[in-house]
Amino acid sequence: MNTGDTAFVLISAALVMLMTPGLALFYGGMVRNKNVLGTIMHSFILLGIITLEWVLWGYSMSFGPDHGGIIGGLNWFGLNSVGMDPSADYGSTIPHMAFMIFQCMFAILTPALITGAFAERLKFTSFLLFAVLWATLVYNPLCHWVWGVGGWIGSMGALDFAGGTVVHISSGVSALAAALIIGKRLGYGSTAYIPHNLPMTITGAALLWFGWFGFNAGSALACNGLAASAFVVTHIASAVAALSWMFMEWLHRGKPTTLGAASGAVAGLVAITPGSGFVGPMSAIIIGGLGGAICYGGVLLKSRLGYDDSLDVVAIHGLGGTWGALATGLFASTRINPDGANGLFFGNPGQLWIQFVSVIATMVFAFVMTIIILKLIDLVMGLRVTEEEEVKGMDICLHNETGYSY
Amino acid sequence: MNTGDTAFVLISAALVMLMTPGLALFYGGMVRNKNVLGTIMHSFILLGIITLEWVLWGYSMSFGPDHGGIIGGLNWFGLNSVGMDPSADYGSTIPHMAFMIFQCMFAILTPALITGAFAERLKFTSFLLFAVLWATLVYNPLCHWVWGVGGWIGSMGALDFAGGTVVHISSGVSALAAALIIGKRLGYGSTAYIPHNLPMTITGAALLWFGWFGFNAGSALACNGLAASAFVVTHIASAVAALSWMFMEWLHRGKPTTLGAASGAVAGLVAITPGSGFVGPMSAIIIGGLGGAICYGGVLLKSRLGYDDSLDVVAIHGLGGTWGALATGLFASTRINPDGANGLFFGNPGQLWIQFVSVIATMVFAFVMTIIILKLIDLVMGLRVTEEEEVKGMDICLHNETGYSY
Amino acid sequence: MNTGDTAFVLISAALVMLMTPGLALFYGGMVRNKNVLGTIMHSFILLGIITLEWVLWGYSMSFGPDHGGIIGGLNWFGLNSVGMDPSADYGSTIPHMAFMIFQCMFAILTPALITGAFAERLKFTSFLLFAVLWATLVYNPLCHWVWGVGGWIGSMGALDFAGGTVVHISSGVSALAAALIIGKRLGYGSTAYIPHNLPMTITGAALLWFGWFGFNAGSALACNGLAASAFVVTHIASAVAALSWMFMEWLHRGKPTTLGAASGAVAGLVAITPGSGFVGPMSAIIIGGLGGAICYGGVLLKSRLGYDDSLDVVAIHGLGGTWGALATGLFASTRINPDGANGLFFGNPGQLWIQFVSVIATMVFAFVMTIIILKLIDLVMGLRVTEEEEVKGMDICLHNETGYSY
Amino acid sequence: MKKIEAIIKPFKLDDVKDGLSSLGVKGLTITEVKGFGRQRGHKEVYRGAEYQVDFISKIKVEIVLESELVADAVKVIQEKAHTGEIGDGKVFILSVEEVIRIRTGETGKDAI
Amino acid sequence: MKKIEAIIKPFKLDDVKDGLSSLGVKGLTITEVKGFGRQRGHKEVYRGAEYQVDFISKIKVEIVLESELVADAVKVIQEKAHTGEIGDGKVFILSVEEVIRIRTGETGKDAI
Amino acid sequence: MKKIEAIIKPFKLDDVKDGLSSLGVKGLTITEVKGFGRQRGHKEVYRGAEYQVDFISKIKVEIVLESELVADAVKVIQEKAHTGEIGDGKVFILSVEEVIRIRTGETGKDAI
Ligand SMILES: Nc1ncnc2c1ncn2[C@@H]1O[C@H](COP(=O)(O)OP(=O)(O)O)[C@@H](O)[C@H]1O
Ligand SMILES: Nc1ncnc2c1ncn2[C@@H]1O[C@H](COP(=O)(O)OP(=O)(O)O)[C@@H](O)[C@H]1O
Ligand SMILES: Nc1ncnc2c1ncn2[C@@H]1O[C@H](COP(=O)(O)OP(=O)(O)O)[C@@H](O)[C@H]1O
Repeated sequence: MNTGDTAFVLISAALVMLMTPGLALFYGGMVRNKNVLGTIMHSFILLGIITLEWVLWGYSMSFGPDHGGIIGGLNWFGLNSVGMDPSADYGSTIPHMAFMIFQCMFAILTPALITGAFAERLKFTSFLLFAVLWATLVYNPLCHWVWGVGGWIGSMGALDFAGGTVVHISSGVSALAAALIIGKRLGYGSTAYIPHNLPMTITGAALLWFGWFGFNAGSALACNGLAASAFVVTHIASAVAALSWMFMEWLHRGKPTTLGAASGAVAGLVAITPGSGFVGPMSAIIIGGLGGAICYGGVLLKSRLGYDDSLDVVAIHGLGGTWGALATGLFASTRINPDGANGLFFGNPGQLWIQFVSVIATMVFAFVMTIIILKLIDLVMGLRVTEEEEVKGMDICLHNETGYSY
Repeated sequence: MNTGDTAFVLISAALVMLMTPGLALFYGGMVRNKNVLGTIMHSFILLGIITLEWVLWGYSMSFGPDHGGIIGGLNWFGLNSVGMDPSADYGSTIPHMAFMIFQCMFAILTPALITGAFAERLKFTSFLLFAVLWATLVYNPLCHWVWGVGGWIGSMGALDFAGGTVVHISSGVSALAAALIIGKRLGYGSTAYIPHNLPMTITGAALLWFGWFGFNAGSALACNGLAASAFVVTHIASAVAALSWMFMEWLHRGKPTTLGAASGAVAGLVAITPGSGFVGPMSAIIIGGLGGAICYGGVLLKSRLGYDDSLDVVAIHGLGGTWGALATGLFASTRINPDGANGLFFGNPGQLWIQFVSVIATMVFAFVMTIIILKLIDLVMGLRVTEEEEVKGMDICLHNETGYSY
Repeated sequence: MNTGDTAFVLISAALVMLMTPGLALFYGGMVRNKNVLGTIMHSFILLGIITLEWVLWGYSMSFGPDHGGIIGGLNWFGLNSVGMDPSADYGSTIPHMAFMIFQCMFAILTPALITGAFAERLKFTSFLLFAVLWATLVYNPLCHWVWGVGGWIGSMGALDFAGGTVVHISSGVSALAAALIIGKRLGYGSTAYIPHNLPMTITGAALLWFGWFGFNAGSALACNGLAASAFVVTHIASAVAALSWMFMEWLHRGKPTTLGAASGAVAGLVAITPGSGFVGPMSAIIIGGLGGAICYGGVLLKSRLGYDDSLDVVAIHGLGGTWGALATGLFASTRINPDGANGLFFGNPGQLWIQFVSVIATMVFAFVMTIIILKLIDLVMGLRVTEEEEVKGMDICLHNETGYSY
Repeated sequence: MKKIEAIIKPFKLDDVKDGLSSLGVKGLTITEVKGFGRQRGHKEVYRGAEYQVDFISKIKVEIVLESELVADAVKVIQEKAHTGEIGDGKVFILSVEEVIRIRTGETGKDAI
Repeated sequence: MKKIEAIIKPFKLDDVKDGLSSLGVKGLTITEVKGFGRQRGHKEVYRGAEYQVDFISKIKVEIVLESELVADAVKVIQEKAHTGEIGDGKVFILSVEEVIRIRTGETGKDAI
Repeated sequence: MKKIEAIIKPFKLDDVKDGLSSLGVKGLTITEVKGFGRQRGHKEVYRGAEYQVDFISKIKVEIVLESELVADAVKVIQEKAHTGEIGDGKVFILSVEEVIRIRTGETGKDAI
């Protein structure tokens, strides 16, 4: 065991934990005043729900002993045999517990990302049920496929350093499914849904950026050159994507916006995530630069296609994650990470195909499962608040609170 | 000396430092608009006052060479002989300075916790005096009793990993004393004291949660399996308590509130603090789950008993800390920490008794001393602002500022 | 390579990154409502611009192979040959990449500090151009002079642990130049520019304080006794300066203000920066105490001298940095850092002279260059927004957004 | 000249504004207000304590216009602000003695 | 019908509202306003600079009611909003020509 | 007695207030309002979507004063709030039937 590696992973876990409240602010600032608490609550309460789910069965399903490449067993139920000594498979220089809790933070953040799609209209009880089912039936299997020892996507040789498929594509396409099933907000098309507090949103974006260092660099599970490299490309991609989104919007709409810069930064972080441990700085500039532009394009597409993904989860996480996963198949280099593989531009076109398969598999699985889960919940208890509640806002109607009382 | 351990403790110190501004936001959002700055200032200025106090005499009184188990000597006044080399007693692999500054952050946070009890009505000068006296006469001795080499509570074998008695019970019962002596806010019973900015409060709770990883895991003073374990149980207890408070309130009042979830998270963090280095994950679920429920009950009790503890310090820190200290006597296990002891459920009923004695001693000492200090200050300079100032608010009257100017 | 050192420097880099959004909040809360986003954007977008500049040519100009003590070569353009192995010169136990990204965060923060001087009136396009030119022509050379191997100020023996000259004096005098060239805000002298959101400002100050631990302690480039010592004196100076500014204002204006306490904390952090790796705790009390008082005085001076440095960059960073750099020449001690030097009070008057020279050189260079850059931009594209835009605010006019929509 | 003061539900503002615009109303002024009336407020819960909040957010629309237009304007408001549920609000009509446009100094009808 | 506009101290709002309710007033509308009057404002200090802020937060209460009730309502307001100190505020009475309830279309007395 | 309601540009408030003070006006009340008029609003852009925001921030100044002072007060407002550009605002004059000072119970002229 190594104290430096352990310190790095534990602090990284703390940073990733902070991303969920960071996301709460990022999203919370973008909704209308009357829904700020409801939106923040979606993220915040996942810290409660998913932690419990993860400790009880989620971690075991994701990383426990493999069953046919599909799912982990329940042998580690309740963290049984997850102890203070290193696990052979997951971070050989850090306590197994440290790996488990680091991964716990990922499991929390991922469903929190989805909540942007159905902000301002979902019933809270339905949301709670959705969270548990989605974590169990979508996140855990996917996580096992990609990162669990024996998981079929990982075994296939797909590269996903910190969660392009597991975290971003999965949440992005689930967001699309949710937006389609749950339907548009009242007044869609006529009402202007103007962000009620952009400084809050930018603060959230900053916390996400900060926490993402733990997310990506921490995924090295050790504190070495690779961790430093992942840290660097994460920062670069975010920076360049902030610029790229800003300039795109400037060209298209005539003004550089702060929400655009913040959104671009997040888009860049998403895009670099899968490749963060495999690509170098110059590749990161390209990945981030195109990432910002692609996600901006995705946001525009939304209004064309007409689904109401309130806070653009599909465009930023779905599209950004897809771009990142494919870009890993283009820019990955064994000079950065000898344990990885080369991508197309480094002479290995096969990797792009592997990445492509992993993307499609993730998309299909997450999309179909999310639809099934939501249809089921709709049947049992309904999904949307009443029209009256939607007009009055989630805060008063679901939580009997108001965000601000001046 | 070990770089990984040192990195962990220094970063932990930074995290704990952030808890004080986190608390400022947690509390600041709960008061009325007109008192937001006054409330934030209570915490913020303690970063100034207590740091100075600690560096000059506080650290020496707390950790300096023991006198009869009661108090440390002034040999280390002004950090004399507190250097860059490890101390034999406090963290043998980290610079003595690192231990000192880590503990400094605890010394700051503890009186800051109390300020929730007398928010919206205390004179600022009286507050400053109170802070210095309380730190010197209550915190430093208590800290020595429990953590100082030779301190009588620690020598007795009481287990307090990160401050159940020293930090939470002491601040909780001092809060009760303060609420009783200082009296109710104007309009108590008729005015609705509605939080003016709940997103601020939730942001504060998130920063507390984040910082608490440093608080509890950092208390291992090294970065090993125990640190990882403390990190994990901290997270679990907080998560479960957030759920438990939320469900309690849902049952009792019909709606799940965000303030409830945030308050529960803090309650869980309090409850796990003393046992964080001694208990396992399943115990943490129970400690957190009951912690959330007990503290919720404590909040309800307040209105029954009729003292005006503005922001529920007694219920959350007093009650939560007491539960945590006793729970340590129930759930502690030498399988988690061989340097600890077993609790009742692991075959050692004696530990519960020791914990009980440590709780009672802390309560009596902190309560009596706080009353004496406040009575004294009242005599010398008064405690409360005038009625007119209370109506107009602390911000304008004490600080000549307003929080928001739109 | 050492994992503990690497973990410390990488996490420190993350902390320093957070200072830029922290500054955005610190500044954003102090401007009027209509300019909150424009002000935040100034800092935020620098995360984008300067990262790109740094990665492409900035790092190479600053730390690349020396040319005559004046500038680094472009050999490291695009991070060419900046890899995962340690560099011999910059942190021999950490990846070169880690040093590079740690320094990148400094390069971002420094121009962000300047933005306080011209808040509420600068054209955004002119700002972007200014940022790139200033980073390239002022920051990079200065950084090389002081910290680059072979740089003339460093070679002279000037002590600047974490950026008194490079970061604070350079930004402070550039701020003065900018305030003079760009001119006063409309209504200067008659309009009250009252901070629109002080809780935001205090949150920003807290994040700055938190991040500054990485800034100063991380500058040890290792996690040892010196890092711990730098951490400790940083905290002490900030704490004491918060008190000192508060008491000065209390004496002078009759009330202790929260903005004063927050400003003082920042002033203390500035003042201790150059000496943080060379002075002991008692010296830190003096440096912080006088730092707070001096910067408060500087703020008063502003209205006497009549330039409109909107958010007091000159007083806090210029004056505070100067005091800190000179104080290092007074209080430095080889007992704290054997690789440093003794100051006047430890028997080496020569050091004060060296510090003095480094201060003057920095001031003259930064002042003259900034004037040239701004005059040039003025010629090409103008500097200020129109009067109408200034009245309506930056947010609507430059970014087509509004901060808050209730 | 008359002044119409209409207290309406906030989410009806856009409809009302558009309706009045079509009618040829050139200017109006709105204020965020809180109303107390037949419509009951809501409960808020903070840490287990329940508070009855009686005041409900409303928008006050003020339009000064020529007397002849009042009937039509009121009709438009009534249509556009109508939901049929309690709390739809009120319209008050007051008399205005004079109107002056600051920019030009015009008065009376010309100033509206 | 008349309209009462009362400018009062914010912390007196609950008392005034309860007083008027007891009197049988069915509806009222409040607005957060700022007042300038005999009551002096306060000083604010930011970074050593002192600003005089002349405007003081007040609440404007508007009640439209039948003429016969005006005297009583004014009396209640005067009692409930009274502290005896400068800045207690003013009551203005204006004439209202017509009242319409949006929900039902009722007018006049019935609409109040 | 009359009531002047002036809708002005926010940054002209200090000038108007000072002008009225010099004239001997002892009290006034201001409200943050939003106006819709000839002056066009602004565009806002959020994630590539453009919104037209028609309402512009204005300040409503209300002054109750003796009828004889109205003309002068209006003149002052017109001068001080004038920029010559669209959106300078309007002044409305209404009749007030009674004024009561809450603190003293004075009525009429004495209460202003
Ligand atoms: N007499 C009144 N004077 C002033 N405002 C009133 C009066 N009656 C009602 N209002 C305003 O109209 C709003 C709606 O009235 P309410 O009684 O709730 O329902 P309805 O519109 O169906 O009569 C109230 O919230 C209040 O703002
Ligand atoms: N002539 C006036 N026109 C409009 N509002 C007024 C007038 N006089 C006073 N007010 C309002 O009444 C409030 C209280 O008035 P003030 O002169 O401070 O004290 P008092 O109520 O004791 O006379 C002011 O803040 C202002 O809002
Ligand atoms: N008929 C009206 N009724 C009520 N308010 C009006 C009316 N006309 C104008 N206003 C107010 O006056 C403001 C300025 O009017 P506007 O037409 O923009 O320019 P101008 O003052 O040059 O005529 C508007 O924003 C609105 O608040």
